Amino acid sequence: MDPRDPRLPHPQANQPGPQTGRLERAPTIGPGHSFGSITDKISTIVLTRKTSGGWFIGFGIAFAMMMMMLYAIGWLLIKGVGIWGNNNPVGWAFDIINFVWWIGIGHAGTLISAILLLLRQSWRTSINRFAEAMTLFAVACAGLFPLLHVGRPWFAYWLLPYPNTMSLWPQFRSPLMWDVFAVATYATVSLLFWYIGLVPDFATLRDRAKSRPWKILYGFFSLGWRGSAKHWYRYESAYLLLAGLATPLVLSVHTIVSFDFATSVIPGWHTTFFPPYFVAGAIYAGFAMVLTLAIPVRKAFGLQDFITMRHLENMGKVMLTTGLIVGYAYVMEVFYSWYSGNIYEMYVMFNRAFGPYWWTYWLLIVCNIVAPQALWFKKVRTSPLILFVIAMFVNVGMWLERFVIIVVSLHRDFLPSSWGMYSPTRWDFMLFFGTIGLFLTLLFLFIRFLPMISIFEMRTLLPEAQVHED
Amino acid sequence: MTTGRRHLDLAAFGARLSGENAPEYWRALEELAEDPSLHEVLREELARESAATGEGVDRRDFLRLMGASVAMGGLAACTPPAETIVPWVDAPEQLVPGRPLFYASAMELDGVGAGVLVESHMGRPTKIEGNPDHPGSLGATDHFAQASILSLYDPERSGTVRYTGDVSTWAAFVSALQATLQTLRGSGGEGLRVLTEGMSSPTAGSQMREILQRYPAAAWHTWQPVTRDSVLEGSRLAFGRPLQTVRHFGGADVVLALDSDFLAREPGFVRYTRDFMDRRRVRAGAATMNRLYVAESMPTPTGTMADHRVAIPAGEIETLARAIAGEIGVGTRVDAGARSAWAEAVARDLRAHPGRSIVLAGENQPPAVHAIVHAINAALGNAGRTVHYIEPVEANPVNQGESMRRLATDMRAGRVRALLILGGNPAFTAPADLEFARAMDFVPFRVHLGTYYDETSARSHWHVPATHFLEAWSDTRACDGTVSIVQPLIRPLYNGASVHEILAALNEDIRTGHEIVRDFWRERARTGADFDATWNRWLHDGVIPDSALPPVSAPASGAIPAAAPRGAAGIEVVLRPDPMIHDGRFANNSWLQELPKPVTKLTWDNAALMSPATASVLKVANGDVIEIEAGGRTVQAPVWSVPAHADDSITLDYGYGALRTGEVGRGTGTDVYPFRTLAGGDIVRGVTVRKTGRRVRLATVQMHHELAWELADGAGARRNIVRSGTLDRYRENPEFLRVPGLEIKGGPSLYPEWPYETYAWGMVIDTNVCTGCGICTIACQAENSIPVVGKEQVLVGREMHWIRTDHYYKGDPNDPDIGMYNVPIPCMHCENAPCEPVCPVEATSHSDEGINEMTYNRCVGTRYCANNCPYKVRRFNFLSYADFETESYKAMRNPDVTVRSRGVMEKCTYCIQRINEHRIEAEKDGRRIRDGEFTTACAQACPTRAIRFGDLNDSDSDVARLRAEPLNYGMLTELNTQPRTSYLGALKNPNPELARRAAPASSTEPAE
Amino acid sequence: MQVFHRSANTLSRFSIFGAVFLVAFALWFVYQLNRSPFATGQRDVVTQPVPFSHEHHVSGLGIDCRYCHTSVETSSFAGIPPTATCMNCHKQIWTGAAMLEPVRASLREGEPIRWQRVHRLPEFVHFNHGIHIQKGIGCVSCHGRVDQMPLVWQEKPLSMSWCLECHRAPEEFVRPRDKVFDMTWEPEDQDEIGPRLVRDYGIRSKTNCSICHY
Amino acid sequence: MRPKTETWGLLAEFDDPTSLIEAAEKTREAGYTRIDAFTPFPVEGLHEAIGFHHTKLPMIVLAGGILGFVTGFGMQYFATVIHYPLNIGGRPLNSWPAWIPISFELAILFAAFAAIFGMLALNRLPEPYHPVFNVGRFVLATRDQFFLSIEASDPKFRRDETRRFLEALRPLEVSDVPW
Repeated sequence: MDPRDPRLPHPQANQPGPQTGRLERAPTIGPGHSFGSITDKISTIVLTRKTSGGWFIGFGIAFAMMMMMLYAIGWLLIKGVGIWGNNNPVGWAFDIINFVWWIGIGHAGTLISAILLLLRQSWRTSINRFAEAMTLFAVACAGLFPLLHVGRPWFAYWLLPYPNTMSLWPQFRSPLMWDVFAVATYATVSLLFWYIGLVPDFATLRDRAKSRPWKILYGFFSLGWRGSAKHWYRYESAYLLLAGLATPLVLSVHTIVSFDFATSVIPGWHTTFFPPYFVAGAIYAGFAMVLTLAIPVRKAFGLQDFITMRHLENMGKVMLTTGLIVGYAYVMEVFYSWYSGNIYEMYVMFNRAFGPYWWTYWLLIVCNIVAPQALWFKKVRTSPLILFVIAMFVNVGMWLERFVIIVVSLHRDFLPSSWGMYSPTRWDFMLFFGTIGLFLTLLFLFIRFLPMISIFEMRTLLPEAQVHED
Repeated sequence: MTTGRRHLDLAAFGARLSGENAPEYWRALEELAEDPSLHEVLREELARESAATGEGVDRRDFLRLMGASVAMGGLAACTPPAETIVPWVDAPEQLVPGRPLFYASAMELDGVGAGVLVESHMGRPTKIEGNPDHPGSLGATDHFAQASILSLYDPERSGTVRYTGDVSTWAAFVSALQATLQTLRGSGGEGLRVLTEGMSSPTAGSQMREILQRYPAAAWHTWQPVTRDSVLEGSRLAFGRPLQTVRHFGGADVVLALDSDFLAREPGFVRYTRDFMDRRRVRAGAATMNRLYVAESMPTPTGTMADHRVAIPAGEIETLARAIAGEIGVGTRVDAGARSAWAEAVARDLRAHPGRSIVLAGENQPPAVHAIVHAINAALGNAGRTVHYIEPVEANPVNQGESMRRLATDMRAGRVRALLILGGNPAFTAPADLEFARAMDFVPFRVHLGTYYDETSARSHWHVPATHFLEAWSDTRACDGTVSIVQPLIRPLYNGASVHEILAALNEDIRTGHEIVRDFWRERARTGADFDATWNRWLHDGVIPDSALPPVSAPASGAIPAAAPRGAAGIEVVLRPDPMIHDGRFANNSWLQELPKPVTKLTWDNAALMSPATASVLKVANGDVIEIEAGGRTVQAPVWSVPAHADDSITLDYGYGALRTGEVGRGTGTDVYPFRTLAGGDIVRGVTVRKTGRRVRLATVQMHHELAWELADGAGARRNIVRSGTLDRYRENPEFLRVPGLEIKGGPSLYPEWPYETYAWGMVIDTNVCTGCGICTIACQAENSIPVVGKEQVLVGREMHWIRTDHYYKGDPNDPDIGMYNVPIPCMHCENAPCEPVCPVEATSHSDEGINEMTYNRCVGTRYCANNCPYKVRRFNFLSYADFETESYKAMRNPDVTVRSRGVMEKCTYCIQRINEHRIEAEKDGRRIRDGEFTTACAQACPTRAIRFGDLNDSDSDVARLRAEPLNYGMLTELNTQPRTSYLGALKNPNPELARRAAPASSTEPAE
Repeated sequence: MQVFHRSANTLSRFSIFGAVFLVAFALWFVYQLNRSPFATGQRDVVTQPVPFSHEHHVSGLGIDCRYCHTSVETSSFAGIPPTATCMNCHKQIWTGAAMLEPVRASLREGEPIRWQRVHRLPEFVHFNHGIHIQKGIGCVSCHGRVDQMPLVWQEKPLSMSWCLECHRAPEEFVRPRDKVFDMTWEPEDQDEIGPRLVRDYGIRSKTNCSICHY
Repeated sequence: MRPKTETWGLLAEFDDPTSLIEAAEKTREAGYTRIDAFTPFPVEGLHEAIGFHHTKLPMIVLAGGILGFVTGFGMQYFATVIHYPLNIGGRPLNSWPAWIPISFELAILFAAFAAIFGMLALNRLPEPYHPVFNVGRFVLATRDQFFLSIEASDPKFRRDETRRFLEALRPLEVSDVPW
């Protein structure tokens, strides 16, 4: 038999047994794993021939919702923004609400992979790939809305600075222009960050894949990665640098999104502390969404060993913290609207709490402030089911927060004569749920065809990975 | 939407009808018409037509779809299709391509003419302005004149002569007419009846007299729904003959209006408003105002101007009038009950101003009230000073109600052989108790001259399309009798005929309308030879000099009629013409339909207007459809509660609900004519009200969805949007409305000021003289080709008007003397415009003359600017609102303004097209634009001159001086927007005696 | 074991650079295309119902522009001559010419001649001939040497950036008023007369949007 | 292009990072220079072990960042102040505070590009074909095995001598790496 056959363990291949004895267990990965077992466990999810029926059902539903989105978009292009509920004075509604909501969700990924990396939080390892993918898909959904909300989408390219026969340029004072650059940069950098993280795992898949087409496909994306020490060295420094860049970036993106409102004159928008408030909210929403997705996936693919209780608990803690920050923001809003002595500010707060949309405000308080208080208890933080429910509350709450900020501020601003009401149409809802469909569709494809957990980083978590001088 | 239901198959319908002979045919159609299923069928027809055009039923939807396809087409169309230039074969004189010409003409409505100047581009009338030389206009117009340009091009106007509904020809009609006349000639025209609207055309009058000489047995009847019978009857009571009152508000210090909306409704209001307001312009050094007392049921623009107002049912005005008369010494003292204090105070004030006051009564008040008013004016020595009397300007000043009653009776009795209905739609508008439509069927030969193929046309053998006043020659008299020649600007678009031409045909007169009018005046012009010169001068000036009717000395018999027995108590219904579509003739005019009605701000509908108190007594909310019953007649209408409306009184506007109208008017409002009878008059007392349980949504442009009262009032005041006080406070300290820290300029700023060296355009709006009539809005709409959006879109808050008039109340809603204020709001053209920095594509920017420019073709439609506009004056084309299909509208539009497509933001531009035009002209002769050389469309049309526009850099320009007035203030200046549009505060001039009852002036005064 | 052949290395690196250049080229191409006569319609001759030769009438017969384009000084629209104007001369000369049949027909039947528009601005652009003439901008500046065009074509791109060239620096294009209609006039020293004329004619360089767009 | 040597070099396989590092250090001490190691994950200190000490990546990234910021600010200044100055809401032409966000974003973007493409360039990736892949067991380099390579182009490389040297390091196996 050919000694080069990789399928055979080497005659002298040593057993992991002896070492495990003299090592304390790494808390972020289940016991009894070796380099090989991790590699096989994760890569089989991708490489296994047959796809589970559950996946097909889920994907089918998601895909149907995405088709609904395309229908809604088609009709929008035919008829115009008027098919939505937007009006005068409520010029922005679901379109921008959804944009901000998705962008917010898109923050957890980069945050987890970048900031936690810089903070040397090893527990990030098993969830960062997943969270980054989520980020990308969320940003993709978010990106749709600024494009579609304009009255003449076919001229949206005017927002790009390019030399033209009108010798005109975009108006760079507009926060919308800042958005264009911020979101585009964020999407690009996240994508690169994600892809670079995938390269070594592509190599693994290349070497594990059975059929030649798959070998070629994965090989193509692996860029010929061979794990050279020099490569690893440059790779790690690049990865670290990217993390260093992504951290201020992720903070800047939602800051700039908040500028859309903060730099305007509308009472309830014109606020200096929107940036920190929005960033905290974004992290809050992001982690909620990670939990919403991670808990079912972990169950479905039996990844309890990799996404352990500790991960869930930590995410719960992060949510509790950011939730409290957001709560503080809500309180401050009320306070300074009173303290400012500005009748418009005062009225906006009054209107939020007791105006025609009072219920959105109070529901938002319940979802974003009351519900998460349960996270004080370890019992709650360590119960996947309850965590999932709370995460759901926060998802809804954060959407409502944007509704309150955007619609409820706009519908009654300065001149009582021009006050109005807003009510969404079925097209608003179709587009919103449609983007959720898009998000899930991409997610299903991801977990089927790419390793949803970073294999090479998981390897480093093993005790055997440590080099011991002796 | 029509599956499985019966369709009106027109072919089969026609066949069935043609199978039967004429009389039966008429009965058949009549049965159909009375049969509600016909309405249903028609609705189905309509539905079926629009089903093809996508979801929704109305025309707008169709346009949206088309607009969308246009927009998609725009995607593909990188190279536009080839254009052709079509020059003249032989160019006409004095016509320079690309430059407009102005012609003087006149528009007659309800027998009263208003002089206009019509702007014409390459032979297409595009805009109507007032004629400064015309006594009834003084350069301003009413909203009907502004909107009439749309009616001219209305594609749904009747376009052809019809016989029993089938297309026919003018020649055929004339020969048929002649044939009928032959049969009548023997009997001296026995049975020949001509029914005209009230008209003041001297030519038509003389034509009719000739006809009546020819056919002595014939008769001339007159009916206009907005009748002035009680005015004439009132003067008969007072003077023994019908006379018409001409008022001189310039000399009046005290005015008492008894249910009279003389500032925005009644004939000649454009002139009267101007005179009246000239006495209210408080300027530094001229702190004088007249004082206006108003007693009315429904708050009107006149009511909003009142210094003291009582809201009482129209039916109790008479009592109040008698009480005041008694106090003045006319007739016996009468106890006015709760209002006696008010009556005494008013009487005292009037007595204190003998010869310097005016008392007037509303047209729908009974004759007695008018008689009392004449008596009071006589007693106060106003007659001959502030009021004088002239012979009626109408050509046929008869009691129209009576005239109609006689006609209807004769028709039933078969005494009418031939009926010529010249204009109007009596089958729809005639008093319900005459059942005129039914009576028509007894007449063997019926002719209708009308602009639309309407109810009356459908019941006539012959329908002849009528010309628009811009299409035919005529003449008309202003409210003081001054004559204007009605000069056409365009050949009839829908080959119509004018009244003169029909009468000529009746007279076997073969002259053209032009010759008829011209010859009539040649005889009267005492110029003889050089008549042509005279005639041309008349045409040029738009008026015939010294043609005003001479004052007649009419000693009023001091006696006033005894009080009639009070009608049944309880709730009353007051019927009045709709402020916008009038008696229904403008139902197909979408501009007027969408123009918010004063005070209520309703569009596209009429409603049962009542006070909130009455509404709560009846336990009805806005939109609840109620059924009102009186004397066996019922009408159903949705409720709309109006603060400051009199309790126990319901106001119903008639004119709506016609079944046979164009797509625009169809299905709007409810028909309340069935409630309007000769017997009952316009004030029906003792009605019973029942809830039907149905609800309809009413489209209002302000306080959508019933905004809470406190907010509307309190907020408006605290926010210093409205600033008002009393004349006395002003006299103490002219600056008393200034708010420290809220100056228009001078707030701290990080930015250096932008210089505006050449011109600095600005606008000042005097809220003290704004009646809230809405004429500025429709003038702007006409000038700037602003689309209408339809009721559904107004309901979701997407109306497109560039200038709106906000209506604010002051004080307690239950206070009868509540303060009401009108604030027109165009774009403020802020020097630090919040809308501009947020636009990502430089679609809105600032010109070097301080205009906040909107570049439509660069706009991508993010709507960020609209969000960030504190005044919410920006309007977005959410759908394709502009009508790109209808050919005739293309001809109507102002060629100097771009038509905005879907997805584009638009807003007031200070009429930039006019600015540019006049800058270019000035540059050509190397001078600056003179102050008053031109103005914006809103300012030009405004009857009260509340809006002034000009160059702020020119220190002695009108607008610069007003901006320096102590009453001048800017809106929301705490945002340091530095608006170019500023306001003058509103003042009331309360009677000290009643002052304590006046709403606390402080409530809209800035808190120092 | 190898998945790829040796050449894959070169191939992959080459394709990366290739992609970069491809994109760059595409952008450059579109940029050029938008400025090319293909997009602006410059210099393509429009066939007219009557092959009217400006070359013949202007340089040949020396007819002044304003003889036909009567309203060019007073109006926004330069004006297209009515058939009557053509016939002023052509009822004496070339009375039988087949080429002129459409003109005679037009007069006979009172049917206007439908000319093809050559210089076309979008409807949201408002251009006023009168003021430009008044401020000393020659016909040639925008229409080119019409006196050398047998059939008229569009000489300049008529793009917004082209308009701005002059609106930003009028002194480079302004000419004495009496030379406005002169097809052949060339300045001896534009740098000298330009600023002077700008001063004399009170020309202000206006580049804000509402000068043309409203 | 292929050099003269008949093979690419030698590849020694180990099954844990520690022994690999020891082997790498020995090899370097033995004076070999063209050596490399292949591991399934980044192993701490391995690059020193094979005598590879620093990378100029950070400098490249810094340069990218500065370039991005300058580009962003320059573009906005040119467009707004020089090329088409317009009065926008009475704000000054050079509203530099408003230029910051975009300049910042572009700085990040350029820096990120510099980091990624700089890393790939320095690593001479993509390189889908590499001789080491010819060794069958090398597929385990992306699973759980650790490899040490000495290239034939190394001046000290003598085929048998070097093989003997490597076997002395007690690897699981030493294999030739054919071209």
